[in-house]
Amino acid sequence: MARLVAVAAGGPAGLAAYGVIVTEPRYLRSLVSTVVLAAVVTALTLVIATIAGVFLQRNRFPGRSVLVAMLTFPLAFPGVVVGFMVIMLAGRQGLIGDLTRLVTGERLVFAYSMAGLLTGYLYFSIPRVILTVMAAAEKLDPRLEEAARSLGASSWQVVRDVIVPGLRPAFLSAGAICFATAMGAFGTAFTLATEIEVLPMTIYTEFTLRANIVVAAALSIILGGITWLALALARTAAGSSVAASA
Amino acid sequence: MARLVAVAAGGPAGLAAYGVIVTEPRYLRSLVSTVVLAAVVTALTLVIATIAGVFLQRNRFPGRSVLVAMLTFPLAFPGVVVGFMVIMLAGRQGLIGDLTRLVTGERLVFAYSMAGLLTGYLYFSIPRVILTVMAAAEKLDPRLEEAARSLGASSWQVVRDVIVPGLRPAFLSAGAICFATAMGAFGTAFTLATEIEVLPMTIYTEFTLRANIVVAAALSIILGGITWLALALARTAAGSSVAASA
Amino acid sequence: MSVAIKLVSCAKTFADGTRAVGPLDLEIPPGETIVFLGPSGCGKTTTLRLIAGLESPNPGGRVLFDEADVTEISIERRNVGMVFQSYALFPNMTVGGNVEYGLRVRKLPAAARAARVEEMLGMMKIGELRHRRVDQLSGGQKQRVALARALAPQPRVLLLDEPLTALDAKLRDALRVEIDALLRRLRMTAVYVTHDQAEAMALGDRIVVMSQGQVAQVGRPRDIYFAPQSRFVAEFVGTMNRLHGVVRNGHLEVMGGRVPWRGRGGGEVEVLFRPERAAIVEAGAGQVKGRVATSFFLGDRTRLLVEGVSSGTLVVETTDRRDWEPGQDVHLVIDPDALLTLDR
Amino acid sequence: MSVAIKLVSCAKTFADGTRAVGPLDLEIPPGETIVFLGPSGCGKTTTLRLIAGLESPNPGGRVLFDEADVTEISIERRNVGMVFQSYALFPNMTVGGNVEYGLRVRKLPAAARAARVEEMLGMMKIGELRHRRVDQLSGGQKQRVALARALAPQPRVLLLDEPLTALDAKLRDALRVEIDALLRRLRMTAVYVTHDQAEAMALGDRIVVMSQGQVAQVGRPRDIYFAPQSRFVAEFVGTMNRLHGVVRNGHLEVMGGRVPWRGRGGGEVEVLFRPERAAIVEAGAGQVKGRVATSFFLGDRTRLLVEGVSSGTLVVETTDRRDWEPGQDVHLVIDPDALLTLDR
Repeated sequence: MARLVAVAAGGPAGLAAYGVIVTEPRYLRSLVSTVVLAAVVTALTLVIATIAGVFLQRNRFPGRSVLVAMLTFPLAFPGVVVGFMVIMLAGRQGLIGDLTRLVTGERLVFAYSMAGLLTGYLYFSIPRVILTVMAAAEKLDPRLEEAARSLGASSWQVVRDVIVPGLRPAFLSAGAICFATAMGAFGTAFTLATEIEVLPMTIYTEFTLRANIVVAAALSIILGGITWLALALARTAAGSSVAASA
Repeated sequence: MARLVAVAAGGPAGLAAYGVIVTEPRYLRSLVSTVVLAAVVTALTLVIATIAGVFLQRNRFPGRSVLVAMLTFPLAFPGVVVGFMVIMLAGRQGLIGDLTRLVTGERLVFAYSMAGLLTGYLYFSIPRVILTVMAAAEKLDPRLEEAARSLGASSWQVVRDVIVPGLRPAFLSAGAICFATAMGAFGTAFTLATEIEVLPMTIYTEFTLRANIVVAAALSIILGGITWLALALARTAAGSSVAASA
Repeated sequence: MSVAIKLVSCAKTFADGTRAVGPLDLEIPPGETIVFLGPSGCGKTTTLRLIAGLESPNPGGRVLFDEADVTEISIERRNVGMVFQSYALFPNMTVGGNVEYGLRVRKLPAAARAARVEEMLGMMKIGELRHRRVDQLSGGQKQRVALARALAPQPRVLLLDEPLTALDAKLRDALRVEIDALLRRLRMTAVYVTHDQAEAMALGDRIVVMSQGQVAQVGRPRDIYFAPQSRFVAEFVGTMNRLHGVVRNGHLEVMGGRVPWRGRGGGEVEVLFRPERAAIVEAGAGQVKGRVATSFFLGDRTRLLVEGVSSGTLVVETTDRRDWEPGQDVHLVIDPDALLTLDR
Repeated sequence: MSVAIKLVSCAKTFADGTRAVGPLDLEIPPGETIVFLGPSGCGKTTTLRLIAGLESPNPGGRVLFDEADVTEISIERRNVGMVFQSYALFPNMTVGGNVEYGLRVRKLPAAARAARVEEMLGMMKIGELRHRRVDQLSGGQKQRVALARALAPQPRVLLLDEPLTALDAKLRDALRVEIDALLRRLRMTAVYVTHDQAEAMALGDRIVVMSQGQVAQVGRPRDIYFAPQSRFVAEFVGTMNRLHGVVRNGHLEVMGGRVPWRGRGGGEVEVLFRPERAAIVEAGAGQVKGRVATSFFLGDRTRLLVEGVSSGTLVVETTDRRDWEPGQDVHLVIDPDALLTLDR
């Protein structure tokens, strides 16, 4: 890794390699869109997964255990396959396209846009976070909730004052992992061959196709730095071993 | 996902698509080498990470906390960057090549072979498993070890009868995740552009470059099936929520 | 402020079909401290939760507070104070924040809240802990905070679910004394659940002994102790000795001798008596003779386990300071009025 | 088989600089049950671990088993049996596997192992649990298995670290009786660590009361109880009342009256006495008069907290069956010989 830093800084332009990234619009756009994408994925995942996770933990209904078992499926598929599935769903010959043509007369195709990428990432991250939230919700002391209710707290106040604070470490940990995964996801983006170039793709292109090792190294350092910072922040805030559950 | 199955089975040759994979040497080779690679990575990782993890958990020495903090670094780098680093270390212009030329007069280049792929995968998986093992070792009741010793057990017997059984759930969980990650890793293999074609790469090639959707679907199903089976087996054996810590 | 509580044919069957509480009727007059006592799984906690509103009784069962039917009213609006074995303090709030919580959700003005928190912390003697995080407290301090929090919104009834079980012996005794003083001073209706008979006897105005979802006996501590209505109650509350023998010629003949018999019936019987109703006497003066199996010096007393009087071991206590050796002979006089014949 | 244990100027300072045990010397004759008693952090467990070989004493300290220096011998070769508060059963083995473990690592032949396991399970009355997993056992059963496991390899000394603390009151009493019987029968040197004074008095041939890493007093239970050498020991073991007053004209004058004074000295003093040395008498016959603050019915006795005799509250117990109301007057006679003057 030290070598990565050295390569980036030791290139023809020295530390200027880092400057290039900020000045060259293509790199900057890739950086910004990757961070935005990762942040959006993380936020959406946390909201959806928390509601689903707490619901699944609290309610017993027929088919519940099948549903929970199915949540582990997406973990088994690599990014390439996820990208592939998104295309089959929302691509030019995709299922959603077929359906929308039947209904509205126009094919809805979003596999190659931001929406497609988002779908792929969410498909991957939501089940994982649901399982984390469920595990954390199971460990919440039900007496805490009962105590709050006995003191007159409404359901909404119980959620705000007991459940959300109780799930905070799980949120931080799951959120950080989710963000890190989204920052580094390559297979999905590559397969979708989207209009949006995410950072791992840029690095790949610079390194392999253009042999622009200096820029690739600088981009890698920046990508790693941002991700590590997110993990470290979450770890500090949660006070527990976030990385261990990565 | 159901659509994946349908596409695979509904192709020109029907269920025969699965037959092709077994008969066509290229697919079979890719499948076998991926499973072997993933299994080897998992086994090596568990052995190295357990020794390192238990050592780090048990011993306090100067620099220990820095070392533990550094273990979270590799988590921050995506597979593409890891592949990139392997090339910089063991590639044609790599550091190891420079060093070996100085010593033996011949460049050691293994970035593009199985060894390079293994290095990349291990770099990624070992720190992650070390952290899991450390977390599990911390939770082992030290009284168990003391009880075994008071009964006359030697250090080796304590390891065999107390520590290894105590870490078993962590082993199974970390091993399954490690295996699943190795099965699905795309970025590293793609960047290294190795002679060994791993399954996610074969799927990508079939789908994107050759538009051979039926085979790609069948391969995806097989890949997902094997990985999910590994996760499910580990989950059953460990009895705990393996997937939640994925 | 304190209410009467009435349970009318309250039963509770859980979703999995287990009947936790058989239909039971109970009246708790205002200001009384009632203790539900029983082994684990006897339904005492479920009954408490029915009163709290954390469980609903099966159809037909009713819970009344001062003649008002509260069966359909959820716990948030029943105005009850609860104290749990696990303390259940909010870990994300300070001690002061915990005590204030019930006032905050009721939207009391800040000044009124601060005054009441102050009063509660003072009452529980934990004023100096106000700004502490709850994970920095000892078990005893946590339970004081839990009491202050439960009492702050001036509940109509205080419900305590094994509040002292998690504490060690010395602390348990000290806090038991304080809770007793608190309940007497506040004259608040209180329902206290425990599996510890000493705690139940020390705290309860009345005790409800429960077994397998049913009420085994209700009464004042001394009624329960001196006049148990069943073998279960007799053996669960305090220590009981068993004598197995044959009634003949106005005496109960046992292995180690004979005791005057004032009961009815005859033939083979098994009777019960409390350890303090047997006295150790000089050789010759005793009705029965046994052998010391073990002796335990307890400080103010010595407890002897005596073999050879009946088929089992008898427990006898003495305040003399003699040293008792295992195997030594011991002569006993048992008060004939203390022998209880209980069939059930 | 059982050994004498000798600690010679054993001290233990941990890596972080805290001194857990001050240099202490102690001799335990073969076959004795010795109990280390003290509050948490007093060094009692560290002393046990020094004997076990789980900790090494600071340089200069020595541990002897029957005159043989074992200081440098690690626990695996000291042949000691250990029982922990947390049971520490191997979760990956059955009950039988746990008991067999010490025999297996010693490579005993299978037949001898099976016979010994059988014997141990029989002794602890857990034969029918042989094939159970340890997580299917109750706390009491777990501790029986732990005892059987520790005793199976015929250790030279049995070390018990708060073995009953995790159990509830009734079970604790029952198992205490069994452990006592077991130790007497085996005549094995045993070291027992506890913070519970009742347990210490009931089990110990001798008690070592510890405080802040030092030995506060060593003696038989009745020596510790009747003749404590310091205020710490007096108040830690059993209940103690304090009387604060002035010695004048051969009497100790206190708030509620006066008690004959047979001690030396004069002026302002604070003396201690045990609850059982005060008797409740009719009005007029008492030396001192107080007021009932609270009464606790304990079944065989009633405990009264009495105010107004001295600055604090006195604890008095009575076996009469009267009902005591808070506020009621109570008249006491205190045995003048029971008054202890302890400075430390």
